[in-house]
Amino acid sequence: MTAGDADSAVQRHKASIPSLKAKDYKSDVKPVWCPGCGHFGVLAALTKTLAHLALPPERVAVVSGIGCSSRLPAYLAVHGFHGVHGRALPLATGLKAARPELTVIAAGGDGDGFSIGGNHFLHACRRNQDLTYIVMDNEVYGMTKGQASPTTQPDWCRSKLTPHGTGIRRFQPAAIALAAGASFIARGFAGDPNGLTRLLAAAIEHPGFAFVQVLSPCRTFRPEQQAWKQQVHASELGPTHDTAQAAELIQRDDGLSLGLLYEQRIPLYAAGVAADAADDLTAAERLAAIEAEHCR
Amino acid sequence: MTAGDADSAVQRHKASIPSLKAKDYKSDVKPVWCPGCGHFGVLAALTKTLAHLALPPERVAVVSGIGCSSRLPAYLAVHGFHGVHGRALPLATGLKAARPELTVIAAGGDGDGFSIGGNHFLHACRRNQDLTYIVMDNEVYGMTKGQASPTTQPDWCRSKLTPHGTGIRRFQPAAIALAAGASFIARGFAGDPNGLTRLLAAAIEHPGFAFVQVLSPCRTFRPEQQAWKQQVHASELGPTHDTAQAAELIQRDDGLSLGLLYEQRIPLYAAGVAADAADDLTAAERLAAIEAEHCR
Amino acid sequence: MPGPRDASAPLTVAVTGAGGSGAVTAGLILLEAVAAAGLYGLLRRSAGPQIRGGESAALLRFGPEPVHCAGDRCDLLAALDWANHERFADEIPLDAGSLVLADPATGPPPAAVVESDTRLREMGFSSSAAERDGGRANMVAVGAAGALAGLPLAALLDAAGRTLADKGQAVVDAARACIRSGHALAKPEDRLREPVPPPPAVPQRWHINGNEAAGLGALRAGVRFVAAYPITPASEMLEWLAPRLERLGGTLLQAEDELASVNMLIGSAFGGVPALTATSGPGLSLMLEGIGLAVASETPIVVVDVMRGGPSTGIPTKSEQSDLNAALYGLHGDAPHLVLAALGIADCAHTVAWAVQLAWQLQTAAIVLSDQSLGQSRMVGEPAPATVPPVHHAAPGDDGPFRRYSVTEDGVSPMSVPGETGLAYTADGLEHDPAGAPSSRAADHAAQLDKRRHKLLAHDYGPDWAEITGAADAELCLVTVGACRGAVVEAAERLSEAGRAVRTVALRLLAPLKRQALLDAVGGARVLVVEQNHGAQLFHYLLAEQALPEAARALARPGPLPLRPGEIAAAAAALMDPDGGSP
Amino acid sequence: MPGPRDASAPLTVAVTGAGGSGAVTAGLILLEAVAAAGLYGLLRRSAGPQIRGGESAALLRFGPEPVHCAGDRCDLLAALDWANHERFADEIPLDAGSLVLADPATGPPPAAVVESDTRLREMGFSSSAAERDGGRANMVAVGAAGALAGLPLAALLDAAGRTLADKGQAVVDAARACIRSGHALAKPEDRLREPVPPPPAVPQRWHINGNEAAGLGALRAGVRFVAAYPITPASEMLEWLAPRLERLGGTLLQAEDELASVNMLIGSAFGGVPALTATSGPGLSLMLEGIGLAVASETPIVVVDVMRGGPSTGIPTKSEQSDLNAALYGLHGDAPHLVLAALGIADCAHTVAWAVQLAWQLQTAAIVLSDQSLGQSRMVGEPAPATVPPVHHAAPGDDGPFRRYSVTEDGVSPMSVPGETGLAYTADGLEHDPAGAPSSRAADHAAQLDKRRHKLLAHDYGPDWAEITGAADAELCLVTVGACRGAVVEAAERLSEAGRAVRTVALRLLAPLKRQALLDAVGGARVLVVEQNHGAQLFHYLLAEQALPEAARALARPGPLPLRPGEIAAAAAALMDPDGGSP
Ligand SMILES: Cc1ncc(C[n+]2csc(CCOP(=O)(O)OP(=O)(O)O)c2C)c(N)n1
Ligand SMILES: Cc1ncc(C[n+]2csc(CCOP(=O)(O)OP(=O)(O)O)c2C)c(N)n1
Ligand code: SF4
Ligand code: SF4
Ligand SMILES: [Mg+2]
Ligand SMILES: [Mg+2]
Repeated sequence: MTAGDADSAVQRHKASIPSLKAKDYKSDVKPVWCPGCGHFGVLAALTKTLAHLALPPERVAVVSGIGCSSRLPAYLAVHGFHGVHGRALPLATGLKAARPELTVIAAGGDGDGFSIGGNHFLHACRRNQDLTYIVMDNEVYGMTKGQASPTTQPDWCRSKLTPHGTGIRRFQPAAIALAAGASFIARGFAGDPNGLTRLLAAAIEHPGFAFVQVLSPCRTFRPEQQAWKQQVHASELGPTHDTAQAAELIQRDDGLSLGLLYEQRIPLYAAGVAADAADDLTAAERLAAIEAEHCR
Repeated sequence: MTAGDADSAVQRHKASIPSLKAKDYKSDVKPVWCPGCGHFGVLAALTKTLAHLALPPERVAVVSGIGCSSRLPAYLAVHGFHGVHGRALPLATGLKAARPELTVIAAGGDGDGFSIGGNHFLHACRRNQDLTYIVMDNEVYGMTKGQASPTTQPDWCRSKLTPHGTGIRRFQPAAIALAAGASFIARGFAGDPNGLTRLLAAAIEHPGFAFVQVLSPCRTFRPEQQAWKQQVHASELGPTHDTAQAAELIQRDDGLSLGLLYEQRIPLYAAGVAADAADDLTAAERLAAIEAEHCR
Repeated sequence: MPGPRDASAPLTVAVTGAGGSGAVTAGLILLEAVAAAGLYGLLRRSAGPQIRGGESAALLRFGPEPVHCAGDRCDLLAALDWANHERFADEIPLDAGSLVLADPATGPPPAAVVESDTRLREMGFSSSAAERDGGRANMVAVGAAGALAGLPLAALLDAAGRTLADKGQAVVDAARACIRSGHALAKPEDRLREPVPPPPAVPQRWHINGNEAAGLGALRAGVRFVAAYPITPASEMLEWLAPRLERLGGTLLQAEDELASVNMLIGSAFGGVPALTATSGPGLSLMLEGIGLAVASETPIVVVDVMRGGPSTGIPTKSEQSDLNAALYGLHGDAPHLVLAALGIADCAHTVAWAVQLAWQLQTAAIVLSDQSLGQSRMVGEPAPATVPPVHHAAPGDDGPFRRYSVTEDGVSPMSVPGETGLAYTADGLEHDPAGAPSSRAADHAAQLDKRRHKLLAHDYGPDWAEITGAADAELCLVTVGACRGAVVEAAERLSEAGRAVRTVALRLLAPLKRQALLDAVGGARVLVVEQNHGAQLFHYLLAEQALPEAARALARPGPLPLRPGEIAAAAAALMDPDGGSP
Repeated sequence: MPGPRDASAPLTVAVTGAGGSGAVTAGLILLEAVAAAGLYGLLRRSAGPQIRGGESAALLRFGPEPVHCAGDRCDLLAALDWANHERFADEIPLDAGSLVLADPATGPPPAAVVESDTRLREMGFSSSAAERDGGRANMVAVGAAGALAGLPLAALLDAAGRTLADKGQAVVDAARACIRSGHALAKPEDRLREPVPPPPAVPQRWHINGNEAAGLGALRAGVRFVAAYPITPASEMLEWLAPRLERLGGTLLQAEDELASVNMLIGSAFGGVPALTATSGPGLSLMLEGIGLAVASETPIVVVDVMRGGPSTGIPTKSEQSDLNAALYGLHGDAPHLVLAALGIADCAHTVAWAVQLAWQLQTAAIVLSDQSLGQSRMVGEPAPATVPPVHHAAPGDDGPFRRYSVTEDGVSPMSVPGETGLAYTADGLEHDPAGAPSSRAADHAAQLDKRRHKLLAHDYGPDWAEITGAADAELCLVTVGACRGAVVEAAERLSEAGRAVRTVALRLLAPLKRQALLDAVGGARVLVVEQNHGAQLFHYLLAEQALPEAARALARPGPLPLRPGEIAAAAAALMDPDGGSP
């Protein structure tokens, strides 16, 4: 188990496998999603991405929380974990720490990631493991039938829970990710499969914590999001490497611009991971030495 | 129960009480803190502030989590709640929502507020209730005997839990607070009682969520923080109202600059709070009307 | 084992269909018609896994007496189509006595239906609807099923008007036309009931589900702050409360997670404003630390757990009573608290209100157990009596310095709220001395532990700790909790009709357990503990509390299917008479 | 009731002093000396509320036989000063048989000490230390107390060298000089023991505390990933593990909170790397949802709960066994899992290793209960046998498509890990079918619930489920769990010496409970259940499981004071012989 090198795990897998198609990454479980749900687009883009990167399915794990979006793993033919609400990132973190050679992708919704999971989002950004985190942002809790999420407009009044709107400033995923220290920040759109595939590929290849916010319309509870198709536009920021500058630009951003917003190469998380030991003892000898510390 | 007006609750209390001294806000419980702990300075500044603002003790509540810093409420003669680790802000939020006329202050440490409590920090910043949140930041878990906190330098190796340092980017409280939407962001120093008193007074008077990061040295586990006395300096930012500009400046900040970093007047959180009802029914009549909805 | 078929026995009518077919709307209209006809009814719903637009079923049971549970079988099924019908096969038990109305336009019935030997009637719901402007097949089904089930046409038409009012008059008119058509399509010889005569005056009844009733109970008892994090099947309680709290000057706050919401309750209650939240298993797990803080700091809060299938995320849309353990024992440390269970839909109002009152009288946390089958089923029935006065916190005595945690005779310490001059204290989850200062002294710890236990045990809970039916000298006593009460009482009635003396005790107050009262209620009878979970959690709890006589047995079966009166009666009969024979 | 005073009986020596006085260092050196002298010892610590620099006490009990618990009283107290001594009065029981060494420079002894009628000797610790360059009073006390307690001077000097090695030679030299002075100050007529002869060869013993032992057990069993969030009194286990995991190629990750850490374990275990964390009550509460996910998804994880006083934040630095309920019952839904309890300091290694092994064999979550008195007390004693082989996950069968959750005879399904071609599946906390696809079907739910229960019940746990002492036909059986074992066994020995046949059963495996084995072990004896909490949690659990004979009784007393053999013996005697008389 080693990590800490700036090469993404991806690089090591790509080469020598028979070429797989996007559909080979799909399982035969039928999605529970509503017809027209944006999450279908994310599923399609992700399978395309995995095929494009030629990642062997057994070397990929997709981990999620709870929500419509978090159903994703079951629809993939890679290793999957459908965990509990809000904890996709810690689960992915543990998996990656234990098995650094795997390509580990965490995925979920805006409720899962920014409301109940907000703390893990902050700390995963800081930690900069070589993980990809895809948030399918539909600005609503789809699964529980349409409550406001952190990214919902403050004056959205269609949830009975907040009949006058939340009255709360929207959560700005990119701004938070940047302030927390994420090294790759991008925004995609579920209705733009090619663009999204490119972003996901770049995210997976990025050596470090890559956050991709995907605007993924909820047809059922946010039908007005069908207008996103017309509203999204390429980011004018272009990828920037200067954090302070990015902080300013992202604050001025309209939230509908697509593309890679920020990228930086910084050392991967490696604390607690063994540097190759200076001695050449066997594992059993090392354990015996530890036991001996307590013998008198 | 009403809120939503931009006037701070403070304004309504100040006037007509016999003048109290700082010591009148102190309880007779003896602090458990180590001699020389920065938290003594915060306690002193807070009691001075309350006296200065002439807040009647029965109208003030101080709520905390768990940590050395979180012991604060017991040492005050106002209403207090020493809750569980990381949950000071939700407790304060509930209290303020229920009793908007009170001056509610949440307080705690960097571990309590930024590690286990990080999610509540994000969402309290967004919510903009009229609360004050004081984080006594000593870049360490004092209470549990010296582990790294989110604000600890990545290469600080003195905790046995992270013998090579955490290797993780530091949590930047001001940058996160700004990205999350806090309307008042300041940094004080426990060793500068007068400056801190001024900041705390401004924070309490600020109508909205006021976050004050207080550099509060841990004498026992971070003795090198005694040098802060020499290192802190007035912020060059000066208070700014432009969020994007503040985002850039705060990113360039060295973390040791003191003062009000950012302030904005925005509407207070008022969702779910009754606008004065349009009818003039009694409470019993209103309840009866609700009951009648379910009668056939 | 079909139930009695006399005219006073309840009838079960199911409507099923694909997403968008309007099966649930049909069920809601039928329930309204039941109300308009002066009858009692219970409407359960079931849906497939799709978030929206999947197939769904509405299951209505109704009759001239209050209906408290699902029946053993289905009398009448109106299948708007056969989309994924096999998903409902377990929930809609058909037999030779059942009648199935099927639209030939949707193809032949699935094998399971054919094999059930049921009577099949083809009925052109869709073709008939197509004849009307804006006509819909589900409304034709309402007319036909209503007619066969003996609901008066006037009640059906009235019900459509009420249910569809906010869709506009055109929709109502089209629906009514379809209902008339359906009514005409039903053949008199297929009738399961003769039309009930319209009641002289429709009696005042509740038309409510358990989530709404729980919310109403909270408002009655003075709850004015709710912190909410959505979760199935509790969300509707929160959604019902939001606008109504506001009308009463209260606040509902959508929190970032359950860790926040439970601590927000504590803040509100510390401020003197009664506070409540609703959640389900996963949320309850996350709240346990906060509930423990409420216990230790003696701050009254109420958490309603609308239980669903477990463990973990489990089966979020289906009912189960498997959170008893977590509610009773889930807090770390010695943390005695209140656990109550609602015994029916209307009883959600009473039990929640009582829980709020108790939490404030005893300054502790109360967990109220409801479940999906109560929360999301809608009844027409008797309202819960509005008996609960508003809550007050104990006024502090005024001799000597204020000692928030002083040891008193009844174990309840004086409590103040911010704003009261001279009564400031620091509430604490650390062990403390009587004044509230942190203490690790053995004597303080023992005194506070004793006090927190004593106050719960010393309180006089009155007769509400359980609902009891049947004779004191019964041969068998069915002990149960929560939503199972309806089926247990119906099973006991059937057994009594069959000449077996059976008593039922349905516990509303689980903790502290009224052990002696329970033993007295059971008397010399054999005991069968009935509950809807896998681990026989109630049974083991009663054993732990030494509250069961020798040789008590458990009938514990997990969800998602409801416990039915027939299976309870069969188990009870088998216990009384091991050599066979069913009542 | 002073214990027997013969030379082989263990002796209790306490050193107390203000912050910075070095009482704890003195205790550590005395314990090292005990080891060097070939004796057994147990060192407990107690401190005031100050974070650092407050008064503290070191309590050493030692003798020629293994020492497993605190004694009833203190034989020798060396008070470096009287700072807040009343805080320790309960923990250091003095009586007429005790000897107290006090430095006259620190003023007169407090009233409680004087009133205890103890023998007082003035001894100038500080003045004697002042005569040495760099001399310290605590080292003089070590010399004096060591001499009076019969520890050889050579052992004391050797111990000072080991303990102070990393402070440099000058410190060691000064300490040794002071120890010699103290040794000389002690009057032979005050000796409590004659000096033990130096052992021919010092036997190989463990010098370890329970937190370290637990960490060692984890490493032995193959744990290579630990996620950590600090909490008293578990942090030292995590701190001990961090550098050692690294040496073995493993990883320790400091998480942002316990919600994260438990889910990190699940991720690691899903990846095939055995994972563990340590926490205490509040952290356990926060982990319950994650533990439930491990149960439902059948992912092996191990959570060590080092218990402290509860409820809520409670008494973080003191011991109590009050998390049994939360560990056994805290998960929502029907979520059977493993609960084990370490029976002693060295046994922390064995129990944790066994838990890791069982979790992997049975694909579930294991909670291991330790407590502050085990975790933070240091022993010199017998090592735990290194019997546990490394863990393996079950290899998937290779006939037909891979069905991760298929129902097998022993209830253990085939498991794969990422990297294994063709064996991908999605682990899920939603109920699922055998292939892992989400399902809300009654049959799938029942099958998976049955399977998850069956695999635990069907497993052969061998003899390790409990430690049993005493004759099978005993008149009384003391049943206990965890850290109470030491005091219970000592109480039983005393009773046996007094002619009463007493058996002890200390449960290491709490869940699933080996009910029949326990009933067999108890035989016809009366039962007294001994535990350190307020609610008699173990007693009620055993009742719930119908694992106690009629008329069993509980001796349940909360922390912070340790349960002492004398009080257990007295309670046992009172039960056997209600008319009085103590053994
Ligand atoms: C602890 C817990 N709390 C609440 C829930 C209920 N819940 C399930 S999904 C969800 C929100 C999902 O929203 P999002 O993550 O945005 O996903 P979407 O359905 O919109 O794709 C909630 C609140 C839960 N399962 N667990
Ligand atoms: C749920 C939970 N986890 C862990 C702890 C242990 N704990 C107590 S205080 C603390 C950290 C305190 O650090 P900080 O907030 O920075 O305060 P300081 O002591 O440095 O002032 C921790 C981890 C706890 N009490 N509860
Ligand atoms: S509810 Fe919304 S997010 Fe969920 S599946 Fe339907 S369209 Fe998608
Ligand atoms: S440990 Fe540090 S933070 Fe805690 S009281 Fe001591 S100096 Fe202050
Ligand atoms: Mg969403
Ligand atoms: Mg700190």
